[in-house]
Amino acid sequence: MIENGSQSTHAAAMARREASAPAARAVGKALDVTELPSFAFSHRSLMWWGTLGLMAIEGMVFALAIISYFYLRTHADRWPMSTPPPALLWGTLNTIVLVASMLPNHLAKRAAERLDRRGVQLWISVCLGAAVLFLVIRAFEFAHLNCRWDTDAYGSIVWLLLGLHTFHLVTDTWDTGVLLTLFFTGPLEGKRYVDVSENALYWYFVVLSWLPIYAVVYLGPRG
Amino acid sequence: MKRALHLVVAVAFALAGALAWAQRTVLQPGAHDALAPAGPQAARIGDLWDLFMVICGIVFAAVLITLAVALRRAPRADAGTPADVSMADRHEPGPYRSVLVGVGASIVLLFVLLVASVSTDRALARLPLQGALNLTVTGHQWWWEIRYDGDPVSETFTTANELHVPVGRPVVVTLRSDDVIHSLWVPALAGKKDLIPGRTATLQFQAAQPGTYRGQCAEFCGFQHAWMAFEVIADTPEQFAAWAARQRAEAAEPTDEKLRRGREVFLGSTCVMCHAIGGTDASARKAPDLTHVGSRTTLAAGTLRNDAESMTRWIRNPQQIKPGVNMPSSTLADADLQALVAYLGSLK
Amino acid sequence: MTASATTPNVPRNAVPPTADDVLALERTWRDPPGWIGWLSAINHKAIGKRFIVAAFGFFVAGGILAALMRLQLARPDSKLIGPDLYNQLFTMHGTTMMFLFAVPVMQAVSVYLVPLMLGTRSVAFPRMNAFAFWIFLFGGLVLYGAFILDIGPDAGWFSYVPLAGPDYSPGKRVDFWAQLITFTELSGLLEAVVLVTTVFKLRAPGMTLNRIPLFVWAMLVTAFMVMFAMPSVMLASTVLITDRLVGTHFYNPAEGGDVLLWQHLFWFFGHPEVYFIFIPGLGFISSIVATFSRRPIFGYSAMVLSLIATAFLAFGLWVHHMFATNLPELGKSFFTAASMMIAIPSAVQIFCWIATLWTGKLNFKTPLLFVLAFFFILVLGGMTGLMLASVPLDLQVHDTYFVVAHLHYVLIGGAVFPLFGAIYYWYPKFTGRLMSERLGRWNFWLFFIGFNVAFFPMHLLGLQGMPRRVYTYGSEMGWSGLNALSSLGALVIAISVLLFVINVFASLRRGERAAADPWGGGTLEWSVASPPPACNFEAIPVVHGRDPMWEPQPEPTHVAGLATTSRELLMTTVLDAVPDSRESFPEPTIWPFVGALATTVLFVGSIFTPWAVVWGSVPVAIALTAWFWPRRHENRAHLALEQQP
Amino acid sequence: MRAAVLAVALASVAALSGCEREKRDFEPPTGSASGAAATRNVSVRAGPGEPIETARLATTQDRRDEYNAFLVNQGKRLFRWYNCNGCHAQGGGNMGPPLMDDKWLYGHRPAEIYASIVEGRPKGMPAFGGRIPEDQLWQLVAYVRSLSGQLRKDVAPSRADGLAGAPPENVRDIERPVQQPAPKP
Repeated sequence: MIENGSQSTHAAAMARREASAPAARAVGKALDVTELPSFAFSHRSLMWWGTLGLMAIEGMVFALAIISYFYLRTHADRWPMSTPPPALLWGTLNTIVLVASMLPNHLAKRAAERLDRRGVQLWISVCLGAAVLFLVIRAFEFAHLNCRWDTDAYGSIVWLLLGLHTFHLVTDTWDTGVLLTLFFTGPLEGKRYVDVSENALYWYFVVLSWLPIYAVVYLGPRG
Repeated sequence: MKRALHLVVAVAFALAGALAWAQRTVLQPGAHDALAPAGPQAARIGDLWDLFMVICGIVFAAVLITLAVALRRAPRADAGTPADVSMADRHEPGPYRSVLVGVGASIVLLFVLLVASVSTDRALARLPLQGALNLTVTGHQWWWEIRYDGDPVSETFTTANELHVPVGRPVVVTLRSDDVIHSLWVPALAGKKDLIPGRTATLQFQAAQPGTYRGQCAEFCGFQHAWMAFEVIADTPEQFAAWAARQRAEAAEPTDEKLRRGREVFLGSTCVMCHAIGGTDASARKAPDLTHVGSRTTLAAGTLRNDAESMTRWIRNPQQIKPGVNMPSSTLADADLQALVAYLGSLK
Repeated sequence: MTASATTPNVPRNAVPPTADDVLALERTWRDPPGWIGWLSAINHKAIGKRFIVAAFGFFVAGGILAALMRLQLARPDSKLIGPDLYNQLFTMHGTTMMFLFAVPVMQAVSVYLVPLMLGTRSVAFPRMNAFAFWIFLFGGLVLYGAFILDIGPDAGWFSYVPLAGPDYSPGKRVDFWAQLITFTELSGLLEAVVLVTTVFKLRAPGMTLNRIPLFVWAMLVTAFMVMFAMPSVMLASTVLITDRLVGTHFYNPAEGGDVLLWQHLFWFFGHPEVYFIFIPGLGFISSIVATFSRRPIFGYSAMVLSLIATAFLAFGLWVHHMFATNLPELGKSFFTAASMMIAIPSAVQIFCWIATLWTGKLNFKTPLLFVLAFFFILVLGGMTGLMLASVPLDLQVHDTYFVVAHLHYVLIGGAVFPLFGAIYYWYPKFTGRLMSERLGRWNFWLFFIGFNVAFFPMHLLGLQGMPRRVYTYGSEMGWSGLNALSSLGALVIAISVLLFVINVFASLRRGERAAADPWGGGTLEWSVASPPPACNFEAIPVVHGRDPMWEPQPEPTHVAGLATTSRELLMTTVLDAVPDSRESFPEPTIWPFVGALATTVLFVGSIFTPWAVVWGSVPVAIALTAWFWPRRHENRAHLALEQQP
Repeated sequence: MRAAVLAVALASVAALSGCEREKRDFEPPTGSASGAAATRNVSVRAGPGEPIETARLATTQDRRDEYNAFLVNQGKRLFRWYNCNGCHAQGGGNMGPPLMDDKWLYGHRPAEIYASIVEGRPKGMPAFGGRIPEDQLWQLVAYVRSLSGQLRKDVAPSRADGLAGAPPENVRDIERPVQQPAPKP
C-alpha cells in the first residue's frame, strides 16, 4: 500500500518535473539554515503577529463601540437617559482585580521566556484564578447594573460595551485553561512557551482595553 | 491588435459624445429631468455639471489617446522576448517627466473642480428667502403628506401628493418622516434631501416658470418605492392664492342623492378608518387627506390620472395596481362604489 | 526539548534537491487522501482553489439575479416580478457581489499566489486559513438556502434602518442578511491576519520589503484596510440583530437611538470596502502589465506609496454616501475634498502603467486585453466618481441609475476585468494548462461591448431621473428605450461569462500544457512547475532583486537544511528578510472544518434565540480545543528538530 | 440512512415553516368577498359563547395569519393605526382590559377575539364590523394573541420604533389562558 502510494507520488513528482520545463533559475551555492532556532519569542514568532492582528481588529471594535457611545450621548439631552449613573462598587472592584492580575500574568510571561515549566504552571494557574474571580464579579456587575439592554439606547450601548469585553474575557479564560492543562499533561515543545507568552500578551490587551471602557461606562456619566 | 486600439479610441469618443449630446437633445425640458432646470437651484447645479463634463471629458480623452499612442508605438513581443531589466536600478528621465506632468495637471484640474463644487454648494445654501412660502412634507409608506403652515394657524391646511407653489417665490420645505427614510427629489427644481425619522431637515427651491414638475422618492423605502411620486405645480401668484383659498375651505356638501349616498358609504365603511375629509366625522390621518381629492391631478401618489375610472379601479383593488400598499381592497357593492367615486370626485 | 538541530536522523534538503528530497517533500506536504482528507486539507493551494471556485460560483449566482432584474426592467409597467421578489433580487445581488464575490475572491487568489510569490511553502496559520474558507462557504450557502425558502433579505445590501429594523422588516429575512455579514466578515478578517503575517514573516531570504511584488503589496495594504474597516460593519450588523431579536434601541429614535448611526458605521466600512475590492485589482494589473510589456513596472516606489495613500484616504470618504442626509456644510466640503484627492494616487498608478507600456515591448494576449479595458472603463468610472464627490451634483444624481452606472464602471472595470485577466494569466499555474486564447478573445470582446451597452445608458437614465431600486417604471417616463438597450447588454455579458466558464472547464482537459513559465513572468511563482508541487519550492529560493526570474542570480541561490520529512518553514525578519528561525507547521486536520460547522450552527441559531450564543459556543470551544491540541507523533517530529533560541 | 431521512424531514419542516412565516400576502385570501359576506352574517348572529359558528371560523381563517410574521406585524401596525392603544395601551390595559395577561373575558381563541372586535363588547368596546376589512380583522386577531405570547416566537413581532413599553412580543412567554366569567352587561 505504502509502496504504491510512494511510487505513485514519486512518479507524479517526476512527471511534473518533465512536464514543465525545469525551474528557470540557476542553481549555485546554498544558504544553510540548519543551525537556526526552531522557535523564537516576541516579534520573531508568527503567533505574536497573529495575536497582534487580532488585537488590532478587536481594538477597532472597542474603539467603534466607544465612539458610538459618545455619538448617542451627543444626541441625548439627558445621560443616562432615564436612570441614575451606574453604581461604582462592582465595576471598580473588577478594575482592581483586573489590574492586579497583570502581575502573575507578567510573571507567567517571564517564566515562559525562561522555558521554565514549573514557573509557567504556577503563574498561569494564578492568572486563571484571577480570570475566574473576575468573571464571577462581572456576573454581579451585570446583576447590579442601573439599566436593562432594552431600557433605552443608553442601556443598549452600556450592555454592548460590557458584553463585548466579557466575551473577550471568556475566550481568553478558556484559552488560558487549555494552555494550563497542556502544561500539566503535555505533550510539550518549545513553541508552547511562545503560546504562553502570546497568551499573556493578549491578557494585557484584555486588561488595557477594559480601562477606557470602565472610564466611559462608570466615570463618564458622572463627569 | 490595431483594430482593437481603434475600436477603444472610437468607442471612447462615441461615448463621451453621446453623453454630451444626450445632455442637450435626449432630455426634453420639463421632463422628470435633472438637466432641464426650471429653477435657480437646479440651474446652478446644471452649470456645475457642464464644467465637470468639459474637464472630465478632456481628461478622459487625453488618457485614452496617450494609452492608444503608447500601444501603437511600443514594439511587439512574445513570452520568449527577454525582459529588459536594465532600468531596474536606472533613473528614466523621459517617463518620469511625463508622469510628473500628468500628475501635476490632474492636481490642478481637481483643484478647479473642488473650488467650483464648493462655491456652488455655498451659493445653493444662500438662496434669498425673504417672504418664503413655508410648508412641511411628511413621508409615509408610500405617499406624501403636505401641510401648508398658515398664519394665523387657522389658515393651515393639509393635502397630499401634490405641491402647489407660486412662481418666483422661494419655498422652504420642512422634511419629516412618519416611518422609514424617504428622500424628496424634484429633479427640475433642486437636489434631493432625505426625510429621516427622528430628525428634521429643510429643502429650499424656487420655480422660475409655471409648469408641472414631477417629484419622486429617491431613497429605497419598501414595496412601493417605485410608485411614490408626486407633482409640483408652479402657478402664478394669483392662481396659487385662489388654489390655497379653496384648499382651506371644508369639503363641499353633497348636492344630490348619489353624492349623499357616496358620503354615507365613505363614513360607514372602511375608508373612514384611515382617511380624513374636512367638515365630516372622518378625521383619521393614516392616509391622504381627501378633503379636496377631486381637485388633484393624480391618484395613488402620482401613479394614476385622477378620473372616475381609475378611482374605481383603485378603490376596488389597490393591490393589483400597487402591490403591498397599505390600502385594503374593498368589498363594496358596485352601486355603493360608484356613489363613493362620484362623491370623492365632487370634492374639488 | 533538548534535541540538537544536527540530529542525523532528520533528513534535510540539499541544493539542488535530490530525488529523495522531492519525494519526501511531496509526501510531507500533500493533503491526506479520501473524503475525510479532502475536508481536512490545509494546503494553501487546495484552499485557494476551492475559495476561487466558490467565489466564482457566487458570482454566477449573483449574475443570474441581475439578469432577472434586467428582464423585469426591460419593459415599462412589467408584471413579471412583483416588488416583494424584486426587492429580494437586488438585495441578494448586491450582497452576493460585495460580500460573497468581490472581497473573498481577491483574498482567495492571494491565498493561492502570495506564498508562491514570496518563495515559501505555506501561508501562516494554514488551519485558520482553511477555517476562514469553510466559514465563508457555509455563510454563502446559508444565505442562498434562506433565499430559496423565501427568507431572502429584502432591505437592500446596505440594509438602512429603520426599513431593515424590527418594525418594518418582520420575519427573519434581514436577520439572515445580518448574520451573513458576521460569516463573511469573520472569514475576511481571519484571512487578513493570515496574509499580513505571511507577508511579514515568511518571505524568502533577501526579499526585503522594497522587493516584494506589487501584487503582494496590494494584498498587504488590502489586508490592513480589512482589519480596520470590517469591524465597523460587524458591530453595526450585530446590534441590528439585537435590535431585532432582544429589543435593544440602538436605531430607535424614540428611545435615544439614531438611524444615521447605522449609516455612519455601515459606510465607514462600505467605502473602504470599495477600495479593498479595487486595490487587489491594481495588484493584478501591475503583475500583468509588467509581464506583457517585458519590463518591470515603471516607478515601483511611487506605485507602493500610492497604494498606501489610497488606503489612508479611503477611510476619509464615507460621508459622501450621506450627502443627502442634511449634514453640516463644512463637513461636506471636507469629504468632497477627500473624495477628489483620492483620484491622485489612482492617477499616479495609471500614468505609471501607461509609461511602462510606452517604454515596453508588448505581448498582446488576453490578460493584457482585460487590463486595457480597465483603463477605458475605470477612467470613465473615475470621472463619474468625481461628479458624485461634488455635493451639488451628488444631490441630483444620488440614488439614481447614474450611481448604478458609476459603481459598476468602477467595480467591474476596476476589479472584475483585471480579475478575469488574472485568471487567464495564472490559470496555467493553477492547472498546468493554458486557457484557449481564441475563446478568451471572444470572452473579452463580448464582455467589453456588453458591459458598455448595459451600463452606459444608465448614466443617462439617472440624469433623466430614474431612481435606483425601483421594481418597475411607467411608460410615460420615457425610460423604456434605454432600459431595453441596457437589458440587451446584460444578455451579451451573460453570453461572455458563459464562454468564460466553458473556457475554464474545456481547458482543464483540452488546454495546451503549460511550462513552468508560459508567459515569461518575473516573479517567483513562475520558477516552480505548473501546477506547483505540494511544497511549492523543493528548495527555498534566495532573492537578490525585484524580478528574480529576470535578473541574474548571484550566489547563494537556494536555501538548504530545511527538514524534508516534517512541515518546516523558514521565517525571516520583517524588513530585510534575513533568515531568522525555522518553525514547524501543523499537519492537516478535520477540526477547522468541524469548527466552522459548529460556528455555523451558533450563528444560525442566534438568529432565532439569543441563548444559541451560550449553548452554541460549547461545540465551538470543543472543536477549537481539539484543533489546538498537539498530537504525539507530530510533537515527536517537532522535538527532533527543536533548537532553542 | 435513517439519520439522513430524519435530516431531510427536519429540513423540509424548517423550509415549510420558513415559507409560511415569510410570505408577503398582499392579495386578500381568495374569495374574500364571499368570506366577508359569511362573516358579516356571523357577526350578526354569533354572540359570545356560540362556539359552533366560531369553531367554523377558527378552522377556516386563523391559520394563515397566525404563522405569518408579515401579517401579524400588519396587525401590530393596525393596532396602532386604529388606536386600540387608546384603551388597551400597549396591550397593558387602561380603560379597556389588558391583552397581555392570561385572563380572557370572552375567550382567547381566534374566532372569539374576532367576534369581540367585530361585535364589540359591553363596557365600551365598539363594534368594528364593517369598518375593518376581513383580512385586516384576522391580522388584528393574530396580533392580539401575540400580545400574550400565544404565537410562535419567530412569528411574533419584535419591538416597535417607539417608546419602550413592555418587552417585545417575540420575547414574551405564553400566558396559559384562563377563561373569566363574562361580566353581565
